[in-house]
Amino acid sequence: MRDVKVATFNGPLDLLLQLIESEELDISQVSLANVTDQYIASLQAMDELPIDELADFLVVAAKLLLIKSRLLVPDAAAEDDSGLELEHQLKMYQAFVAAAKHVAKLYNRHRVLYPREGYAAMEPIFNPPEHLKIDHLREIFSDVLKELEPITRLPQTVIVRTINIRHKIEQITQRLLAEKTMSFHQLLRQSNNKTEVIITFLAVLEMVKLRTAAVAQETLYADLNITALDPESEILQPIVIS
Amino acid sequence: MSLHRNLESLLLVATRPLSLKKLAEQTSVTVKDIEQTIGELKQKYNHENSGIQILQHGSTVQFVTSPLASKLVTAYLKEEQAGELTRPALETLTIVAYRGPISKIQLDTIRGVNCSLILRHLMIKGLVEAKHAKDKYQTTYRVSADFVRFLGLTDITQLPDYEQLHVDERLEQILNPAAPVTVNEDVNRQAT
Amino acid sequence: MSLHRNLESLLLVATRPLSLKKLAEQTSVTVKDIEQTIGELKQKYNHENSGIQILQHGSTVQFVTSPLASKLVTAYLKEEQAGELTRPALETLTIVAYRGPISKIQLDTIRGVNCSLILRHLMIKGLVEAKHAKDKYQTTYRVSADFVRFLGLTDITQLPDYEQLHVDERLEQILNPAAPVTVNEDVNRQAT
Repeated sequence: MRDVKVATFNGPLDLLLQLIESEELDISQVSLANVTDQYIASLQAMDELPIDELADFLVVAAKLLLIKSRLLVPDAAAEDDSGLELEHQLKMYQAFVAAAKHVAKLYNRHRVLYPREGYAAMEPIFNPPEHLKIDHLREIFSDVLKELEPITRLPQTVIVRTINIRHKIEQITQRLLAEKTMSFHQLLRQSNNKTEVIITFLAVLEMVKLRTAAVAQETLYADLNITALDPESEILQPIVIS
Repeated sequence: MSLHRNLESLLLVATRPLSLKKLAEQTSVTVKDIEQTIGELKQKYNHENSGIQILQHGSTVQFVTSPLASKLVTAYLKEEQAGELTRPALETLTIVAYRGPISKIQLDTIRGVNCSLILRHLMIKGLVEAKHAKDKYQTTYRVSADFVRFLGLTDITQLPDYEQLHVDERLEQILNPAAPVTVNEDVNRQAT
Repeated sequence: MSLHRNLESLLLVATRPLSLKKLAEQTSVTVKDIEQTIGELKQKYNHENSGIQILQHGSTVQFVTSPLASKLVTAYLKEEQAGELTRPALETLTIVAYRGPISKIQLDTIRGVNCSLILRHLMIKGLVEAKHAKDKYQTTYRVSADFVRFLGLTDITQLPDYEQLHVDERLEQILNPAAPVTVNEDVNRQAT
C-alpha cells in the first residue's frame, strides 16, 4: 500500500476520488477495491471529526469493504448492487467536480449583470396592509420564533463529538483481555447508534489485520466469536494507542 | 459600439437622471462623444414601436417607458403598490417591527432566506425605512413612523409583549451562535 | 408590435423578476403569446452590442446590464466584488445549478454528505432558493436569478455541458431504485 497523502478533503466521495486519482486509476469496482485500505487508513488518521460527518464516511467504508470482499470471494457475491451504485455515484461526483471548475471560472470573471433596482420616479407611497391587526403581528412573530427552534437545536446535534477507531480498539482490547472471548453482539450492546456499530465492526476488522484478535463464525449468519490472541505470542505486539 | 452598450447599461441601472457629464466621467470619454452617442441612441429608441424611450431634460438623460404603454404601466404599478402583503412579506415586516433597527444580514439569518426583494417592496409601500450608514453593510431597517401610527401606537415598543419578544432567547441563539465548542467527548466513554 | 412595446415598458419599470404569467395577466394575452414574444425580444437584446439583456430564470424574466459593461457598472454602483466561494459552497451551487430543481436527498446523494447547513447558508446569501411543494417534504432547490447574474449568464442553461449534466441516467438509477445514501436522519429532519 502506498503512503496515503491526501491533504484536505470534502466528504467521503472527495476522499475516495482523490485516492483513485492519485493512483491514476479509472473509476471501477477493481480500483475501488484497490483503494479500500487507504480509505480506511485515512479514516483512522482523522483524529477529530464531527460525528455526523463520520457517519457519511463510514457508509462509504462499509460499501468499499463489501466490494473488496466480493472481489476476493467471487462466489460470495450476493444479490446486491451497492458496488455498482458506489461506482456510479463516484463517477457522477467526478463529473460535478469538473463542472464546478467551469462554474468557478465564470464566477471569478466578475462579469456580474445588474438588474434595475429603482428609477427616478419611484417614491414610497404609504400603503398599509388594511386588514392587519396589532395582535396578528404578535402571532406572526411568535410563529417566526417557533420556526427557529429546529435551527437553534442544530448546533447542539452537530456539537463536535469525536469518535475514533483507535479508542474503540483500545476498549475492545481491554474487554478481550479480561474475558478472552466474546461475541460481536456482546460488543455491540455498548453501541449507542448506527455510527458506533460501524466503528465497532471496523475496529474488529483492524484487530484481525493486526492479529491481536481472531474471528470465527460457526455457521453462516451466526454470531461472530472474537478471541484475543495470546499477547505473549511473538508476532503480537500490544496495540499502541497514541 | 461599445460606448452605446455602456451607456445603455448605465442608463438601465441608474435610479435618477444622469447628467451627460457624469456619463462622460464614468465611460472616460468627452461630453461631446456622449452627446453624439445619446443622439444616436435617441434614434434607436425614440420611435413608436419601442417600449423604452430616452428622455432628455436639459443636460440629464434617463430611460422612460413609452407613452403608448402608460395605461398598462400605471395599472401594473398600482397593483404592485396596492396588493395585500404575502406571508413572507408579513413575516419580514413583523421581524423589523419587533427587532428593528435590524441589519439585513440579521434579518436574512432569522428568516433563513435572503430578503432583499421583500425589503425593497416594504420600503416602496412606506412600511419600512432604511437608515444608511457609511458602510453599506451597516445599513439598518426599522418600521416607518407612518406604520407605527397606522397600528395606533405612539412608539413601536408598545407592541404586545414587546419587552419579551424583542429579546427572545431563540433570536439570540440564531444571531449570536456560541463559538463551536469542541467538547471532544469520546462516544466510547459514554458507553462504558 | 404593441405587445413587444408593452413588454419592454413593463420590464423597464419592474424592479423584480416578472413571471410570464404576470406579464400575460398585465397585457391580457396568453402565456404562450408571452413566451413567443419574449423569445423574439431575446433575439433583439441578447447579443454583444446591446447594453440591455434579458435574463430568463425558469419562468421569470428581467432586464439586466451587459456582461461586457460589468466593470463599468460595478464602478458606477460602487458595488464590491462578490466574495470568494468556499469549496463546499461551490460544489453545492454547481450541483444545484445543473440539476435544479433538485431535492435535498438527491443533493446529499451526489455530494455524499449531508448538505443541510450549506444549503441554509446559501439561501441566506440569496444564491439558492427553495420551492416548497404543498407536501412539505417535496421541497426542491434551484439557484437564484442573482446567482445566474453573478455568473454573467442570461440563462442557467448556458452553463457548459448543461444538457448532459442536467439529466443523467446514472443519477436516476442511483436515486430511484436505491435507498438514500446518507444516514444523518436527525439533522435532515431538523433543518428542513
